[in-house]
Amino acid sequence: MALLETRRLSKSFGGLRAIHDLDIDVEAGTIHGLIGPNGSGKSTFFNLVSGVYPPDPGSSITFAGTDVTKSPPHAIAKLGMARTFQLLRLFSEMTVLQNVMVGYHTHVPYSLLGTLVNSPRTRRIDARITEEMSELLEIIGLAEYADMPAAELSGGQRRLLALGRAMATRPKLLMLDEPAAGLSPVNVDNLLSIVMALKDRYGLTLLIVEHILKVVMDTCDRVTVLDHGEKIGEGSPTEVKDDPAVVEAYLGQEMDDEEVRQAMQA
Amino acid sequence: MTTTTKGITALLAAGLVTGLAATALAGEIRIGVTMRMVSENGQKYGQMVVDEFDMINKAGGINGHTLDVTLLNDECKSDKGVANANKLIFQEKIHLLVGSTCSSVSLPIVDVTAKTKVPQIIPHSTNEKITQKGSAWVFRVPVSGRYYAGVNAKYVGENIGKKIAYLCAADAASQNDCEAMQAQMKSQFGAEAAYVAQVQEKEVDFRTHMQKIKSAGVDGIMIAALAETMARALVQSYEAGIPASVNRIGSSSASNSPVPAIAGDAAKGVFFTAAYAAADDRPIARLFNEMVRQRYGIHAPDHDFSQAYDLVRIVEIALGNADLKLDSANLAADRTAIRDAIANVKGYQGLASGPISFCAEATPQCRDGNRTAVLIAYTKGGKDYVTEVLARVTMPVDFGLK
Amino acid sequence: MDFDFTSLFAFILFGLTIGVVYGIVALGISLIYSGLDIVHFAHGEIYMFGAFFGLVFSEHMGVPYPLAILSAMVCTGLLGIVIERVFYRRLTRAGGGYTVAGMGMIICGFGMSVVLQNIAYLSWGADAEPFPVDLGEPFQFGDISLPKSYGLTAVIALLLMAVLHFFLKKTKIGLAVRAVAANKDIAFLMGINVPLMISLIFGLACALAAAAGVLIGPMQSVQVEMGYLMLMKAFAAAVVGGFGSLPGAIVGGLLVGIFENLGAAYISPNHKDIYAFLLLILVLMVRPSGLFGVEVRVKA
Amino acid sequence: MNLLLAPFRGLVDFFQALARIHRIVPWLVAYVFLLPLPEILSATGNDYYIYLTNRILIFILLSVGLNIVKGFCGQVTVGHIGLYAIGAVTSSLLAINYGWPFWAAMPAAVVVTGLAGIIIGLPSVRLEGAYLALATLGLGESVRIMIAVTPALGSSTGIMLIPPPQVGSFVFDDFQKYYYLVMTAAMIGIYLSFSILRSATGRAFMAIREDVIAASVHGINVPANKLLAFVISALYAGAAGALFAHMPPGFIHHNNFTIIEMVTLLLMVVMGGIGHIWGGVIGAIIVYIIYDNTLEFYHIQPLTFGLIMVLLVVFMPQGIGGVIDRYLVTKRFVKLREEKSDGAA
Repeated sequence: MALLETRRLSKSFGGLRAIHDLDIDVEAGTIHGLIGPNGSGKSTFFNLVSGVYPPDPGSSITFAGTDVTKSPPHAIAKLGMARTFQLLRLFSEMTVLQNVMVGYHTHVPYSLLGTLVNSPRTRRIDARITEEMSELLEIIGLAEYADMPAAELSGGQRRLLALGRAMATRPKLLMLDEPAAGLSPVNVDNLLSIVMALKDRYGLTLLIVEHILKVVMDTCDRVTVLDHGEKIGEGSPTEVKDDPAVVEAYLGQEMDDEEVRQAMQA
Repeated sequence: MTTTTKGITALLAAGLVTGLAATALAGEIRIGVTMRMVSENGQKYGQMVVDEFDMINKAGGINGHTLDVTLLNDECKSDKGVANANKLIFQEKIHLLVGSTCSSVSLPIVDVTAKTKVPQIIPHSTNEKITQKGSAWVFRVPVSGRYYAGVNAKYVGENIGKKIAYLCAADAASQNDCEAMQAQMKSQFGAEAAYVAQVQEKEVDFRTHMQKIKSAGVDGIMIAALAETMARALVQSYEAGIPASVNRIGSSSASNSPVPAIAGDAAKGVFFTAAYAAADDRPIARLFNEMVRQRYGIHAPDHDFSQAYDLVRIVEIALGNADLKLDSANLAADRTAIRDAIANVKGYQGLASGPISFCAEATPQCRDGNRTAVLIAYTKGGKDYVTEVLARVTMPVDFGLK
Repeated sequence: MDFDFTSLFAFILFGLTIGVVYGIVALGISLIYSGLDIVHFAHGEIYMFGAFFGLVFSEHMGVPYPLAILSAMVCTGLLGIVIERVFYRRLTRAGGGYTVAGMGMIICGFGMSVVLQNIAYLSWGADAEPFPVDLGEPFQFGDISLPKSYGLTAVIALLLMAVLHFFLKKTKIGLAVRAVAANKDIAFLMGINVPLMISLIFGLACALAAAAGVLIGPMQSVQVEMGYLMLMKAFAAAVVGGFGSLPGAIVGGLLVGIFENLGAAYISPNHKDIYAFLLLILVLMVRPSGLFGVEVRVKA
Repeated sequence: MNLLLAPFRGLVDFFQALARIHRIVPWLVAYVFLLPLPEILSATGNDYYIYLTNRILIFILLSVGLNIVKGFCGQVTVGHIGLYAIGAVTSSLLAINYGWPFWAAMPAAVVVTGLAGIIIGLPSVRLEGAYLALATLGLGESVRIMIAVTPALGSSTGIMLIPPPQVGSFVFDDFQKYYYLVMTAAMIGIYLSFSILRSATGRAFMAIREDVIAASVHGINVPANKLLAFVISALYAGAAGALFAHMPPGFIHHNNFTIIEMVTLLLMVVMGGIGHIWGGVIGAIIVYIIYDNTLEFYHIQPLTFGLIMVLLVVFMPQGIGGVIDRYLVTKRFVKLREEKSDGAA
């Protein structure tokens, strides 16, 4: 059974169908890509799966063997799903360390009362968490900025922090929403290598939405193509790249084959 | 911590400066006033207290001592009133406290003055409980609510009828007036209220009640509320079509000038009990009316003004009789002397409806100085209103006490 | 005893006549909300200023009553524009609604209401001022009598609504206003002078409040503290009708008026103001978008 | 500015050094420092300042509590003063009608207020921003009106003769004695507020303030934490209310809990700096000192306060606490940079 399964997943806003009858399986241990033109429903898919939007009746989402169709986001996160946002949504007034510690929230075993009286147990746990989080910051290369407000980081560092914050929830499935958007090629490579390192170290499953197709083509094991909220193709990157239906939907009919190829490789 | 310490240091510094300034002058009789300086009327008679004390100073003071008056605004809020009283007592080191004008503010201040042993004289709070607390330090110039109710009920029962509807606003004075009136109607005539509605302190829309009262067919409507609320209710009672033959009865705040000014023609025929009538034809009253008109632009002073004036006169008499040292070592002794001097004021008859007499015991009988209520009716509303005196009734000392 | 239908009718009628006034103020609040994304907590004081302007024109300067309404609307509208330009603009530029600046806007509104109230107190004193307008004998419906001023209020309220509707739907400026309310960025790209339109929206809303103030003057007299309660009722009305919905505001106003009058008549009169709050909270909890409002989509 | 804030540095350094021994040490030291304050104030010959300090401490408790829900958690509540009222009324009724001693009545009042906090907080589950402000305003005012019209709750005359707290024969019946009580309460309040801010719960609150959706997908139960913030701040309000009610002369009245008090409280929090723990403390002290020194200018007092509020929000939204924080943070970074460059050289 796949780690994440959606069946007949649908969502409409008013009269607008954003997602329609979508069946997607994300197998454990793989890197799964999700592509499609603007407005094809990729972000909506993320929001549905992570519980931000409630799906329409009749839909079903199963994650790690649990039905999460109606679960609130925090419950889904607890089961081991993490995601990033296109617009990052960092806690910008909080420090870098605090940002990742929020991610760790679900795993904090101490009680509010313990904190208030500052019990030895609480202090032990605090020390352990701080250590673990510092280690994580080390991996994503932000250790020396730990006490800086997130707002003061550079663009690339913010993307890394968003990644680190998601990782701090110790997910089984990490969903990245356009992780490379706005990064320079050097930074894209840096980011990808960090993602790969994390995947290997923690045995992650990845679901990536990306506009920079090179990222998808280079890294993904399997790719799903969306258009107008419906699945129009699925398979390995090579299969998808040669699927005429995909090419047509993705880039319109006016372009000739050569142009399409160039566009997809850019 | 750091900031607390810092802030408190600042506080301390401020305290030193003002503290020193306040205690610099000996030989002054320090009087603190806390009043509801919110309404126009309130501000004017608050100012009147200060002005009258100033005039005593201009005329040479009392026994050679000058009066130092500090006036603070309590906005008719009990916490601010208590804070003011504490500030006046501990910071200004006053010898005498004047205030407050709201029952709900005077009530807690009575406890403050009783504890700190500072004489307190009240210009205008009618709530019965103020003098029933048993404080030896409090004196009341106005007529207690218990006397008003007795007079009002007697007149109503004998001249108007026993089927009375009550509209009672939720402020302390009006509640007190309303409840006392119902109790008196019951005990004097065995009359139950025909209709009772509690409304909010600043209610603006009474049409629902007026409609109900109209269909209840009553002899009279008692509207117990602060001036502006009462005025609105009066206007709306006519708008609802309740005929003028149904008498409108006001609570003691009906004497305040906003009532006829706002209610206009609807004020005509309203009668109420108060401690002073501008229609009083004694020469002293004529002179007083003229003085208030010139100084404060008030068409005709209500009993708030007369009480403020009487209060100053009573204080003047008492201070004149008290043997005061007026140095910091004798503060407590001076306060006691002033209290005893006020308690010795007997049969004062200034503007007040009846003679004002105090005595030494800490009982309502001794401390509710004025027992005479005047029954007054408006014969003309509007800004140039006219009143007439219907009767003047003095109640027995124990009246209304359990 | 038989149920007294005459009284019931009377109570509903009273509710309707006062509800219309709530509705006009709510209309302004709704307009501001859709145009600026803020809830204006000083609107009660704007209404109070309007009432005083009307009083000054009508009583002190002898301007005829209908003209006094118009003049008060213009003055208050200008006052509103000045306040918005000088103080609120900085905050609304930083974003209204749910942002931290939105919280600042709420606090700023409270501060402004205190300031305006104090200024009014310094200019006109604390006492209530009578605002007599002689319109002749009241209407009689059987046993119920209704002063003409209430009828006039209803007529003017409807007139104002019609004019506003015409302005928004049929005129070019109205179209621009609606575009700004719908989406400022797109409106800007369409070449609309967005800051000017925002000022216009604010001014209009304040003018409406002023109209309500002048209309209520003859019924309840004019006083410095009159704004706060009206604000509460108008908020309740705007929420019940659905924030941002103009017909909703009027319907909400009528509902609040009827609800509180029936509550005062049949349940307990001294809890009257609580009924409006109760309705406000109830509607917010059950259907935050109100009767006519559109569900707001969370942007993720 | 630097010159003005420089004295802080020494104090901050001193207390940070103490904190290294144990987290609670600086608090104990500060507590000991603050104990003799009434004697010092009394030496100026003006006991009124002790009374004022007590009032300030009660408002510190209130604004620190408000800061938790408003500053940390970002929930716009305007109903806090209603909770304060509930605390005050509950405690006084228990003491008067059932003869409960203060030490039982106050905790009971705090618990009751905490429960009321759930009710005031419930709208926050569904509502945000201005809507939430409206709902809480409605609830807070409803509390006041209920008190104003219900005779059992004091109605128009208020509740009087609320007994002062007592331990054996020691009665906290004057300012000086009461000071120890409110000072201790305020210190505990501030300390707990720090503990909460540093805990996972505090981080959850801040995350909700910064971004609700991001917080929820990172495993934070948003509705539960919002409610928790409301409840915690209600506990503060309940304690403050009970302390206010039992403070001699032991009198409460519904007009102690109006929208004006709420605006004053807002002003304190805004002036001190929303989201800065010291903000509420600084704000309460400054506002009270200004208020007390302008008592005789009551004609323009609201104007002054309102204008300060508007201008603060517009020009200094982070408040005084924000300015100080900024200063300290900048200092730290400058120091860090210097150390780094020293190391490199």
